[in-house]
Amino acid sequence: MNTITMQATRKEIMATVLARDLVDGEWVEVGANLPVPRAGVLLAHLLWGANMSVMVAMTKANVLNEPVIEEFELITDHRATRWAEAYYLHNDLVENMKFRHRGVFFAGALQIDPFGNSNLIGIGKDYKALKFRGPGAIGVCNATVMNSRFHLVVNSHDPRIFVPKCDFISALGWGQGGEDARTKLGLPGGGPRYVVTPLCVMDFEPGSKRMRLKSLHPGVDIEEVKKNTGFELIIPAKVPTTEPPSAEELKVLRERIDVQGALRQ
Amino acid sequence: MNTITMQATRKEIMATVLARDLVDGEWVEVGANLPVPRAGVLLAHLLWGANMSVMVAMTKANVLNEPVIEEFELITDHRATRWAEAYYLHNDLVENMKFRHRGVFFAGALQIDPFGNSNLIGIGKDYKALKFRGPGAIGVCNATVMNSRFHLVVNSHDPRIFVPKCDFISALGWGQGGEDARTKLGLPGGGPRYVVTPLCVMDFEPGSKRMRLKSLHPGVDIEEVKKNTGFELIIPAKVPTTEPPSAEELKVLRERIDVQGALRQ
Amino acid sequence: MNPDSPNVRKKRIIELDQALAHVKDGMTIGIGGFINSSHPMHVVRGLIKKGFKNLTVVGPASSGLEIDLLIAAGVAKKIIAPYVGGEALAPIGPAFRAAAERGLIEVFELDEAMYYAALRAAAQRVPFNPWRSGVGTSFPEMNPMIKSFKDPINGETLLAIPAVNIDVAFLHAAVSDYYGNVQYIGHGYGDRAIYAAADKTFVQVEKVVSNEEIRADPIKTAIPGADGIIRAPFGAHPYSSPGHYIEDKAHIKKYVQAATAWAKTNDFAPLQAYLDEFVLGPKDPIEYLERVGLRQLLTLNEY
Amino acid sequence: MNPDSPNVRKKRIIELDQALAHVKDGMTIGIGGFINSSHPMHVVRGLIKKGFKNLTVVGPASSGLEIDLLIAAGVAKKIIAPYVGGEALAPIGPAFRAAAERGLIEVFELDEAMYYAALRAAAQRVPFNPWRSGVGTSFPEMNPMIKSFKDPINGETLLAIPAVNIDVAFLHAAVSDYYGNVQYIGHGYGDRAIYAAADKTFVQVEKVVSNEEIRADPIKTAIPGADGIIRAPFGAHPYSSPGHYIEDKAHIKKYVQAATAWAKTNDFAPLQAYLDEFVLGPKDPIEYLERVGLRQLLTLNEY
Repeated sequence: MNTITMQATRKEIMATVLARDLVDGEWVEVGANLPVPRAGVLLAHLLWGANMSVMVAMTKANVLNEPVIEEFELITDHRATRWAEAYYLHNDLVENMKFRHRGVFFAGALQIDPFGNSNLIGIGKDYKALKFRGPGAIGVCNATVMNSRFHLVVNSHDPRIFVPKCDFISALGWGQGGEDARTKLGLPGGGPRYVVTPLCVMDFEPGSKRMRLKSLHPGVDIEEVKKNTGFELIIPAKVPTTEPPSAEELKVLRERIDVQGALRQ
Repeated sequence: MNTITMQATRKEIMATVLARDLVDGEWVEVGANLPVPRAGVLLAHLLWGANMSVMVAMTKANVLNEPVIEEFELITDHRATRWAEAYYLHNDLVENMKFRHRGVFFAGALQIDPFGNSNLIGIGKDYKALKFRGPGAIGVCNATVMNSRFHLVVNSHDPRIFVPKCDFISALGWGQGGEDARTKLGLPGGGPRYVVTPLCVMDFEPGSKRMRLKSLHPGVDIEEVKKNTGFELIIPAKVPTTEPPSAEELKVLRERIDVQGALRQ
Repeated sequence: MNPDSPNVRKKRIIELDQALAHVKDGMTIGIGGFINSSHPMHVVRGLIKKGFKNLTVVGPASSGLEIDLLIAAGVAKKIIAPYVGGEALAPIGPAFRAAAERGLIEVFELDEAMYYAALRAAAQRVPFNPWRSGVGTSFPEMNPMIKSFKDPINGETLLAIPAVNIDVAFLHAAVSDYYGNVQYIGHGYGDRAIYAAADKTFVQVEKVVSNEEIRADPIKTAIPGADGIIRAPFGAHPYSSPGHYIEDKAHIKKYVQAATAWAKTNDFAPLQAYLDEFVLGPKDPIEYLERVGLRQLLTLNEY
Repeated sequence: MNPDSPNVRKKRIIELDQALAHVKDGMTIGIGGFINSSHPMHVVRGLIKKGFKNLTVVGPASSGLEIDLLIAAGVAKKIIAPYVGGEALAPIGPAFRAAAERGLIEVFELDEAMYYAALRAAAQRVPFNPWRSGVGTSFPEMNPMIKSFKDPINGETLLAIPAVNIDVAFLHAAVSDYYGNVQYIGHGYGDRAIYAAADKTFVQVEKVVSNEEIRADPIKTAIPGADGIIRAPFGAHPYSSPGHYIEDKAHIKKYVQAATAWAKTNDFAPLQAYLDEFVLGPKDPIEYLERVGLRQLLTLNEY
């Protein structure tokens, strides 16, 4: 079957959701080991975001006219630096925050609560005796504050991830809720906007800032989402289907961005 | 007259005093518009300090085997960067302080008090209505704290410079006196060691840390120093003559370091 | 994709006036370079010609006479710089000295380390950074914005240096591509720190080069995307531009002489004559260079 | 000048053992690189072989499995790093996970920005640096060394990140001259920040080049005078060395498999076998490379 006529996969749909949130001129980083956000960023860049600054392997990459943007499994793969216009020293990247006001970030998590607070540290009530030790917060605590907004992206929709309360909060979402949850702490940045999973897209209800179902991916019903979410989601009266990629988007995804098919596995 | 058989000038003597305090392996900067410290640093480097790090024009310069080390009037003269092994970004130079523990600094001043406190800001009792506005502290406040020690070097020995009390202190010496004047404020670095003028060398009496005459340059008598110092100096019973440069030192000064004769004017 | 707006990358090359349009009276601007080098003089002269007023000017950590000129021309109300002078050419900026003594400008007194701490705080979006050197000196007394405090970890006495945020920064560099990827010859002094503290940055460059040339050595890109690039051959004159031309000492001395007359005898006529001839008179930056003279400019080539 | 000690510049090329002699049990060491690249693996294996104990290890801001290996071998007592893992090869460092869960190591919990704030404080000789991100999170609770405080300028709530001082740092880079002028291919990740926070820094390099080669492009010198340089061709293996070789994924997976067995089933035998074969067994770093095999090493050449 021609790859273009094949129906979009869940991961391709997730990437497209992320892409459509991006606006030309924004600053985005293609992190390590995150094929879905990578594809979303590149999709927006190639189709309507020519003036986005796209960071690949800690370089500002010029890939706009690349017929195929080769995928590297590791962020440290030096071969990806062949597109570089500039390098970001890692300390500068983390300490110079001005450019982040145009930045959009993508974060994973071990746990996410109803207000979009999230945890990369570990599972367990006692920090000194964790049942499961996570990888650490990496740059997520800071990037989720300093960028204009962020999206939580997870590879499975699971009640162990979507919990009533995180054991630890390594990246603040909407705290205990409310529009001012972040501003009252003096934090810049717009906070979490979407939570994107293989089942659905969620956002946060204005006012309460509790997580709310926004759209269901094709073929997913509300019960499946409810069953796999460990807290009560706000469910609007009408929940649309997530708009799948257009033929053009799918073509660019498959022929230029994800030739190796990481999103089609 | 052959330049080498000519008697050392006052400035050559001053440079030699500074040179002799320097130890191989130390980090020194050749600042802007300071021909005497420049010559002192280079003299030590060429004769016994091959492993000193010598900063010229904000680069780590390799001049050890240069037959003649060309003098540039301005610190920004890019031609001086031809000796560079490394550049110091100005912000790194001022923010990364670890290497300074082997650093030695040379400071000028508008006013110096009996404890080696000094002023580059201006003259006048009221900061808002200065009678004479100075150039500003540049990096002197920080460099006199972070380096292992510093020397005050002035081009004239004058009661307007050597005052009982500075109108403003932009670089701390020994505060109100005493061995602990700096440590009690939490400041690292050994503070001011010598004050070198066209008439003499002064240091600070252990204990009180008041300024003390250390040696008189050839041809200078104690009265001349007293008359030109605006406060009472500690004068030991025996004041030696400053040891002038040896024939070898003078040869290196004149034939490799100061060919243009800035120290002989 | 909207066919009416094809997805192409926009060029960031702009005219001087477009860059100056981002400045408003009362703003805080930043000027790059170091003493006698790398100041964005096309911009500095443009700011004066436009008649801006009441600017807070963040000079380079070691400011040269470009800041003095802004003071002489009445553009700068407040100066944030640890030093204003021209080394042997002018140990103290004459207009800086005169204006400070006469109360015409306010000086935000600080030393180089405090200066970078202040810029870094702005870049980091924190209200201050701590610094140790300066404890025991007159800085907190001269500059009440600098506060002595006890650190929350060990209880040591430190100085809190407030953030200095820059609305618009102007820099001079060797080259850029169409897209604002700026590279220096040499290290660019403290320009990166000014860029990091600024909301917007415009860079004048000796020449515009291809994106391919930038990509041939991307590690040299110091500013990955300035907001606008101004073509400015000889644009740092009379100051040096590393790798392009050295300082025009004769011209600098001409300025120093004029400014010194104002400082010493309060006679503004020589400064006015300098401003008329070299700043207000020329219709554009190239006419300034014509008045300096090609013959003079070409004596400044480096070896 | 003493004729017995001619004034010549000393070479800073040293043997691995000379560098390791600067380490004592209980010290704080720093390790450079980034996830799967540029770790000083000759040194890491050397530290294990020497049997150091109770080291506090400041990993790279994104630590890879080199830190995991130090944990597995019982060298590290306390880990200061915002992440320990190997990306897709090991989303969480297996030994890091196991040792943390079993209480064998202490973790100094912080994120990347706090990490650099902590290193910078050491470099600046201040007891802390302030940071904003992290307010409202669990960091001050997980790491009591991080304190919430009111800033002395505006009274805003910030976190005080304590200085993390490094006794001895070990880095891997592309080249150095005899005198410790170190240059990278690429940007060297966060190595400069580790260097700036360290009292001493030893750098292992792919090769030693002439001083003239360094001086041909001095702007690339990232470390202007390391305390010692260790010759280490293929010295980052199995991690990549930019411009020299890419990651040896097969070898990394071999380690991950062994460490995962320990994490999942508490069976140390596979890890012991790995350590015996690749760390404790080889008499020197070159024998390690021989055991990996020249044929394998040469498959890692870059395009």
